[in-house]
Amino acid sequence: MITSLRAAVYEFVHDGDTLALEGFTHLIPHAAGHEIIRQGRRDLHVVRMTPDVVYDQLIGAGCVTKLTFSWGGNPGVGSLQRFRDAVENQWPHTLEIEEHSHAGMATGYAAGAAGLPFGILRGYIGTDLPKHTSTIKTVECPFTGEVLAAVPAITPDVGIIHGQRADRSGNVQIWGLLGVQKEAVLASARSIVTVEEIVDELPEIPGAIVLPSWAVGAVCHVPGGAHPSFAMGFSVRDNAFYKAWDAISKDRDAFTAWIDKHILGTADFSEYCESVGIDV
Amino acid sequence: MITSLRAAVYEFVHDGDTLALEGFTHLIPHAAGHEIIRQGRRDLHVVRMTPDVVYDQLIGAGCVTKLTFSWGGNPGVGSLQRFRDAVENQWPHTLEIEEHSHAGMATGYAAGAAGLPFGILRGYIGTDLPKHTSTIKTVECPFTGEVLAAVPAITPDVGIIHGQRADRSGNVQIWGLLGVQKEAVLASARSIVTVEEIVDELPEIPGAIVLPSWAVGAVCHVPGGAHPSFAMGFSVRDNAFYKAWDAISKDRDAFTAWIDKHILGTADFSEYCESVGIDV
Amino acid sequence: MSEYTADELMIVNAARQLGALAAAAKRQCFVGIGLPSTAANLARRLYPIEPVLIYESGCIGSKPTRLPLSIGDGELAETSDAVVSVPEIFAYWLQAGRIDVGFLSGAQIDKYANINSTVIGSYESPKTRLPGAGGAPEIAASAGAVMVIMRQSARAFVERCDFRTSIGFGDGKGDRERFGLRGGGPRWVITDLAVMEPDPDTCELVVVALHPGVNRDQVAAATGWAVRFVDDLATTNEPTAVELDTLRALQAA
Amino acid sequence: MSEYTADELMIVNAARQLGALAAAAKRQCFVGIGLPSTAANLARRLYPIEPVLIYESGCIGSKPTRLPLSIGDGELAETSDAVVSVPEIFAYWLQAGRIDVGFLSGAQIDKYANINSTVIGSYESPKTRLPGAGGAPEIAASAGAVMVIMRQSARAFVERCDFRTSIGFGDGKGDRERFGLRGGGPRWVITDLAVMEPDPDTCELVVVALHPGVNRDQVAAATGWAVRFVDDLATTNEPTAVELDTLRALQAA
Repeated sequence: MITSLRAAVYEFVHDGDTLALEGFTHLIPHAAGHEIIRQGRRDLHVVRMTPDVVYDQLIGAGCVTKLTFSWGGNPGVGSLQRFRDAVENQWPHTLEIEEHSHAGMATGYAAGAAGLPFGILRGYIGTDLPKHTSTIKTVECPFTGEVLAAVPAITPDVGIIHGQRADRSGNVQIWGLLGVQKEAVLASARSIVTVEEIVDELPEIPGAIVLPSWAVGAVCHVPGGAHPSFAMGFSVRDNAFYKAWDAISKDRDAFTAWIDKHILGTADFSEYCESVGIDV
Repeated sequence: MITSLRAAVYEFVHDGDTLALEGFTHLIPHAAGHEIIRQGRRDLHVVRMTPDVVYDQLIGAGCVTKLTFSWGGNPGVGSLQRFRDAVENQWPHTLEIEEHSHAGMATGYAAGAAGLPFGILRGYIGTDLPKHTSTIKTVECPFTGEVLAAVPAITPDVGIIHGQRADRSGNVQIWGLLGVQKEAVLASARSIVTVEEIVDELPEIPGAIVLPSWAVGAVCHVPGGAHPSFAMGFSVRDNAFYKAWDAISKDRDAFTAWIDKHILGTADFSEYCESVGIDV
Repeated sequence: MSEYTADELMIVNAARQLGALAAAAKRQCFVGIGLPSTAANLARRLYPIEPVLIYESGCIGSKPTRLPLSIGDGELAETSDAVVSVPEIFAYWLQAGRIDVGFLSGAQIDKYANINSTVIGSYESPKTRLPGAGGAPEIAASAGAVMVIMRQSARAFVERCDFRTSIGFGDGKGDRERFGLRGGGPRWVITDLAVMEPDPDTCELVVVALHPGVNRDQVAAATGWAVRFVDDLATTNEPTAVELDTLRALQAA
Repeated sequence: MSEYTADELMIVNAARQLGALAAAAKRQCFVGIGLPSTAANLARRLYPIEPVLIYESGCIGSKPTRLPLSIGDGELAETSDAVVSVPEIFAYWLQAGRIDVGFLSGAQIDKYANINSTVIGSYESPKTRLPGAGGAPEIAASAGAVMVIMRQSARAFVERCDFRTSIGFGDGKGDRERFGLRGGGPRWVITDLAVMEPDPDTCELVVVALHPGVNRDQVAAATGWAVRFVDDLATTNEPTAVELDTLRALQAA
């Protein structure tokens, strides 16, 4: 189903939902995150291996009550200030966290995509993570007796990703760093994919995968919708924006003013781009 | 390491080894199977989801004492006559079988490639397979209490596949139906890949995967080495050969004469091709 | 009316059911080579809302221009929306519940629609060794619904299978739930004589329709248990000229 | 000799070790962005047998022409032998034992080379909330060997980490075996002052080499436990002009 991002978020994302806005540096669905803030969703449980700027925005804007993650930083810059403020000072309110490793979350997504209740890995053992994360358990191999770590399947209500391309039937094509994009869509009950372009026919691209239309919920045409992340073949990562975010997000008032002006004060992603002065 | 198929089999395949010559209809390493017969390997445990003509040849030629499999037929034709004769009449000797489903074996290969001792699936439950296959057990989900099937990792001594192409460093490129080709190589302690061509540089091909040279054992240049199976982009399946195999293999003497003449009576795959009159 | 073979009869009836399912938004078919693949490709040509063909070789959304001769036919990969590995097709697509209808066949089916494709006789000393399970156990477990296509005879339609390769309804109603199976199990058994469906109360296969010109005695004689017939027993429509012409053109391509 | 920074010193020493490993057929490096990526790319340029760079974003055999700014830099994917999904890179490549050397860093390291990148203070009420585990726990568990690169200070090199994000040698020798870990654990800790290695008998980190111009007191003062020095304490070679020029050209590209 090809629709507007506004309509997709309105229909698919509800207060109290578990969401995964995924992207391993590449193809992060920033525009979709903004629209969730704009529509004032609350009490969200957000899941992501690498929560970065868009999760910092969702957390600071008060949309989030729980975060499941494995690495929460501003890559190449430092801390996620709004995430830290929420964990260290409960601002704007308490943030429950469920903390994993990358391998654990990747295993959980794969289990979710495969319809399994849990996944197994050689991981976590000897670390303090299982003491604090109740969703890390163990299973014994029924053949060798080895003890392995077990994590529950990640099964969000809504999986949201950015991708390069869709055709008019809604088949989605993604290439470059694939991250857990496929798993995030397949593990979720509903899904939203924003894309750079919608074409009559998907050309063959080396390294590309296709998610068939019937396995995807809404497809939304949002060129540049990953910014400041990128879409290989269409854009490059806006490293300056990531650096600038540190200053904006360090101060609560500056952050709130930024959200008010650029997200809440704009009607959609193209107005947002104009407002912040980026050309996508 | 780029070497001859004769040298690769000589070095990597030993009496008593567990082998996986994989190929899900596509890219089946027939030439490698012939070379194993030629070199007179014995007491092999052969593993494959879809044992077809090449496993029928190995079994009939007396190389095999155990077969692990999930579907043993001549696709589109009917029975594997040598396999049936071994199971039903112990000819040329007793054949131990370990029988799974496709999903179970795919799970076992994936576990093997991932360095896990076992894999889990929603499978086998309610069937008679677990009564006869001791490597089908169950595990309980530590989160939901659900009972799932568990299979041990498949970890052959040698994984053998055919592929389309390698570069001179031994990086292997495969496209089209991928089957469990990647998993068979990665799950195995050693591996042999026969390829259609060796090139200076691998061109980018939509849908292609690359196995890096350091994850592959021997790479052997054997054009047509999948025949009567095929290599997408190079050949088509020789359905007539599969049909003809039924008559050859139905009779023990006809089979033995065929093996004596075309496999044991030839020095290598190109002589074999000449002997059976195929043009690869 | 032109004449038609038993295979054509089964294929046309299976295609009709697939067309009805696709129209009800149950489009994703997990197809094997042979009659199921032919039926699914026929349905793609006959109905405005086409089934989506998914092959266990990893092809998703195949649109072959001619019938594939094997499940690994290059044509399947070349015309697919996506080609994935075999571990992925079973885990992310079948097991995850993304398949609306799967096809099964076998050497034996019993009255609770359990299927045997493993051995005739005992497992240890089989009278006939069959190819084995393939994808069947997990299709039976996880597909939204299962369609069985088999020629009917008292040797094949048995009180109890020699070996249970894939589960239908086990020993009767409630077994699927007890086993925690997520798929709906067999819904239609299409033979060269009749169409059977599980009785809603007992899950025993009962005859819901006879093919044109077939009578109850013929079906009873070709069934190894005391088969029942529903009260409102139907007769299937004769294959139409369009159905047969399309099927034959497909098979000739 | 030109002057050099502490980072340059650490990078050059790490690159030398990677060069030695590659020459010994231990070529596969699992690299993070920052110092490890710079060191690995430097080694690719300095030594005839190049390390194979594997990034957790799924890039295998990357040969970037310039230093990637993030682990998801397009350059990494475009110059790789293969790009795989994140579940695959962790399962089929790291967990399966295909990585010879992994890099770790963190806010704290303790005397058994356990590393903290999670919190300073208590987990429930952290003084400083750090980014967290990322790939570290499984790199620490499964890489053939681990190289740690960290600036040395008594605040960072502690008796016991506030939080154990990734395991070195746990509470001492034998813990890795008890936990069933397949990887070899930390082998080298390269700081801006010295190089440490685990004592073969106790697994406690001991100083095996000082950088040029650094003395024992400086290292002892920058270590939060009573650090020991090996008898045959070495001094690392000054970064050469070739090493520094190559590094700076790489960073300027």
